[in-house]
Amino acid sequence: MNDTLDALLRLVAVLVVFLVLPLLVGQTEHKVMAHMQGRLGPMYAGGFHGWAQLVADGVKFAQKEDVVPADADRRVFQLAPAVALLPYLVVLIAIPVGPHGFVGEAVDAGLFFVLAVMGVGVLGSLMAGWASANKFSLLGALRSAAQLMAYELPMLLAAASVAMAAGTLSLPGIVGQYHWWWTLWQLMGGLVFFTAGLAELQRPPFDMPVADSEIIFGAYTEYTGMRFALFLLSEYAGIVVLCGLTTVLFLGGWHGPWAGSVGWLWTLLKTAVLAFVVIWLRVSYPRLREDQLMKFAWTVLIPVSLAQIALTGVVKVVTS
Amino acid sequence: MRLGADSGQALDSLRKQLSKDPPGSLDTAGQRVSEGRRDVDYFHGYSVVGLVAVVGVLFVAAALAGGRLLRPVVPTQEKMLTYECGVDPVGEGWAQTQIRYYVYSYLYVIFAVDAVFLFPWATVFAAAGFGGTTLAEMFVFLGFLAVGLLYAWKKDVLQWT
Amino acid sequence: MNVVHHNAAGSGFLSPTGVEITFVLVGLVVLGAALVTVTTRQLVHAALWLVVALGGIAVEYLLLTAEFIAWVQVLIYVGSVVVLLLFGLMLTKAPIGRSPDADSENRWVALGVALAAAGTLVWVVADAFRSTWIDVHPANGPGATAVTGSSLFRFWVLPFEALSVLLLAALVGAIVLSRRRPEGRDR
Amino acid sequence: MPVPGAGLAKGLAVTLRTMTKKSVTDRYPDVLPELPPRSRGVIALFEENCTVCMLCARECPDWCIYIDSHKETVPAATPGGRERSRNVLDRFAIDFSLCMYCGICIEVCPFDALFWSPEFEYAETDILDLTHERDKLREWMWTVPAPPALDPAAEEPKEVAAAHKAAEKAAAEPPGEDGA
Repeated sequence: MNDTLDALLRLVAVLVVFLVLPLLVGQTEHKVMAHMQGRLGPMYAGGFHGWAQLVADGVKFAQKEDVVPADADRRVFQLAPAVALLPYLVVLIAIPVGPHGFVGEAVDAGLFFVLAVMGVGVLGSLMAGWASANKFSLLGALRSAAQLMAYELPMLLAAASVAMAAGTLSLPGIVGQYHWWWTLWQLMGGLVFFTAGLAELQRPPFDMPVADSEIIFGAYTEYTGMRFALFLLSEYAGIVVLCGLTTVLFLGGWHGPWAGSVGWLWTLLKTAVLAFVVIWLRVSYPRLREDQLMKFAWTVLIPVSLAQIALTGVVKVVTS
Repeated sequence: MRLGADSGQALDSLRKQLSKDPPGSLDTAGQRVSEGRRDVDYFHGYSVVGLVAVVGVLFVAAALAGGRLLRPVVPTQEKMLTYECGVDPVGEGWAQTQIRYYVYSYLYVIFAVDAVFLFPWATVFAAAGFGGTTLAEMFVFLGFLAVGLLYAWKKDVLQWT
Repeated sequence: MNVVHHNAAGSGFLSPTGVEITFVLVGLVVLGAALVTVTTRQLVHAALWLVVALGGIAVEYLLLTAEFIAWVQVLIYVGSVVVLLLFGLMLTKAPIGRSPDADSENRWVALGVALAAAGTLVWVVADAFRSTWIDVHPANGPGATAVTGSSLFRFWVLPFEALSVLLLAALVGAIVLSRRRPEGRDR
Repeated sequence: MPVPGAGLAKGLAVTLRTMTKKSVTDRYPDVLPELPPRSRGVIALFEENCTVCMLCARECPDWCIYIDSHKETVPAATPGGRERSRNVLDRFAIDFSLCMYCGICIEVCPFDALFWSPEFEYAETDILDLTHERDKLREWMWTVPAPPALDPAAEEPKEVAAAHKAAEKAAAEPPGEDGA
């Protein structure tokens, strides 16, 4: 029964991480964004610098009426937030935090598993947009699906480059093989992966699917209360997953001084820095246009990632 | 469909060779894990993954059930109306899609099938007995697809307007 | 994680029979989802039930320790083919609720074709693997990514390269079909 | 030659620099804002000065000043004198939902009965409650600050200048003639 307890602990840990880290990212976003715009951000909820703002928001969301438009496809409409949210939770379990099996569950084809499962999230947006029976929602859903598909590809290619370098798909295995010069070697791939990940999360400057000035809030226009909160949670969980993955694949995860004892701290630290960059980019750049977005994926990111694969392949064959 | 006997044998020997140094099974301490344990680990691992999904479903259900206890239910005609910037909705909640969305997703399917082959290749191409030839094979494969991408580019499919 | 006391025949969460039971149950779910897919009158619901069926098949692959193929199934079929399908439905008119014209009244013919196709597939598979014993242990079994890769690049290189030509042809075909005509199409 | 991506880096630098600077937010309910002199918050009434001349109500572009009054006769101050009539203010109200803070009423008031008060926290939950009556307007009177000091380089106010002139004139004349 030792084993059952172990598995149970892991489940609880993953759920806690899934609920806490996105909140931290969200609160950081509130504050960082505010200060980058010369504001203060939330200051009241919870007393000290508004630390409990998101908790308060959650309480507010829970108290809001759950409106399903009369024309909507009820079942699909209600199911969509779960479909959008769950992939990120499932993915979280495969991301290694520290050495010596400090991971939710070491999946052998981990990298591929993560990418495949994250791709399922697109269905959530499509379902939400279609079932809302709203023109703007449908447009947003189509945009987000097209965007997710366009950017999933460079992500796959960049990830394949790392898998080539490490010769394994297991995420702990990849971190285990890491050397510091990989970051330089895989720099192009890393940038492509991170950018494409931002686009997959529909974060600014790639937020056309929820472009408020064009299509209200895209696929999520009709959502209220708890279901809307779940969509928001999926966005922030997505940030955590993306930053964690980028850390593991390109920044060497737990590698750093005293990795044996405080490796997990390095992973968290690198993830946090990347999350900060995500927020920073949001504040700094305006939204791209829909056509620029698609063009960017197909004519910049994909060729660059193909070039990275060629580079990785040649270097690997020459050095081995 | 049937694997030839010789290829089956070769596969067997390959498997043995790989099992001597399975790339994914090394943890940082360099411990080698026994086959039997990997067997159990596989199902154990994926049942934990499945359980995470179950936990996620439970979490969503609990969140929504909790919301149901807390939230009011006061539906009105106006509330249930489709939102269209404050005016009454015009026509149906359906808009014709542009064909280019379809083309993009088609392109993605094709390239994703391609990308999928990269992964098994990535795990073996640097191993003994593969090396340069396998690299060249993959480059031929990618080359064909790059030609496709160039064709799409040339034909302005990647251009929006 | 201390699991030294386990041996190959020992019990994890799923004992070997547990795997088989799960396999059958998931199979039933897949069958049910597939039936709903072809019988529902709501087009988008059909596509979503297809997701359930395809996802279930991915789980079946996983249970057969074909890890790599399982995630390929999720990535390609659930993540993109279904999205392609949904895009296709949304290109046409896919109303919310029943589509009265979704029934082409060829049910019996369709059923016949389906049964014939299923029969053929079962027969081909049964005949091809009649006496072949496939070891489904995940430890470097045929399902592991590395083993898939090595057999692919050792014995199946030509089909692999031919596949790239096929994909290229599909790509070119799609572009040719979907391109705007340079003239005409004015109404 | 412009380096590609220089613009992107510049954007990031700007936001990062702003983050390290002190934010400009006024923490209003906790920290009251420092209002500039002559802030136009709300209009206050010093009703002792009001003669109900109605100039303010007439000049108001929005017609937001309501004045009611009646006449009273004041008995003659000296025996055999004439009785005088006097206007008594009954109601003086300003509807701040209409007021556009032009300040014309204050300008035209010949007897200095209206003032600008810097008070600005008079929000109400009902628009009707924004019509403030004389007691409220009088309360605001006590928040009216003293007029700001003149600029050192400014000319003397006219009445002070006139007084000075008169004083100088008186001082210049020989005192002897005064008594004659």
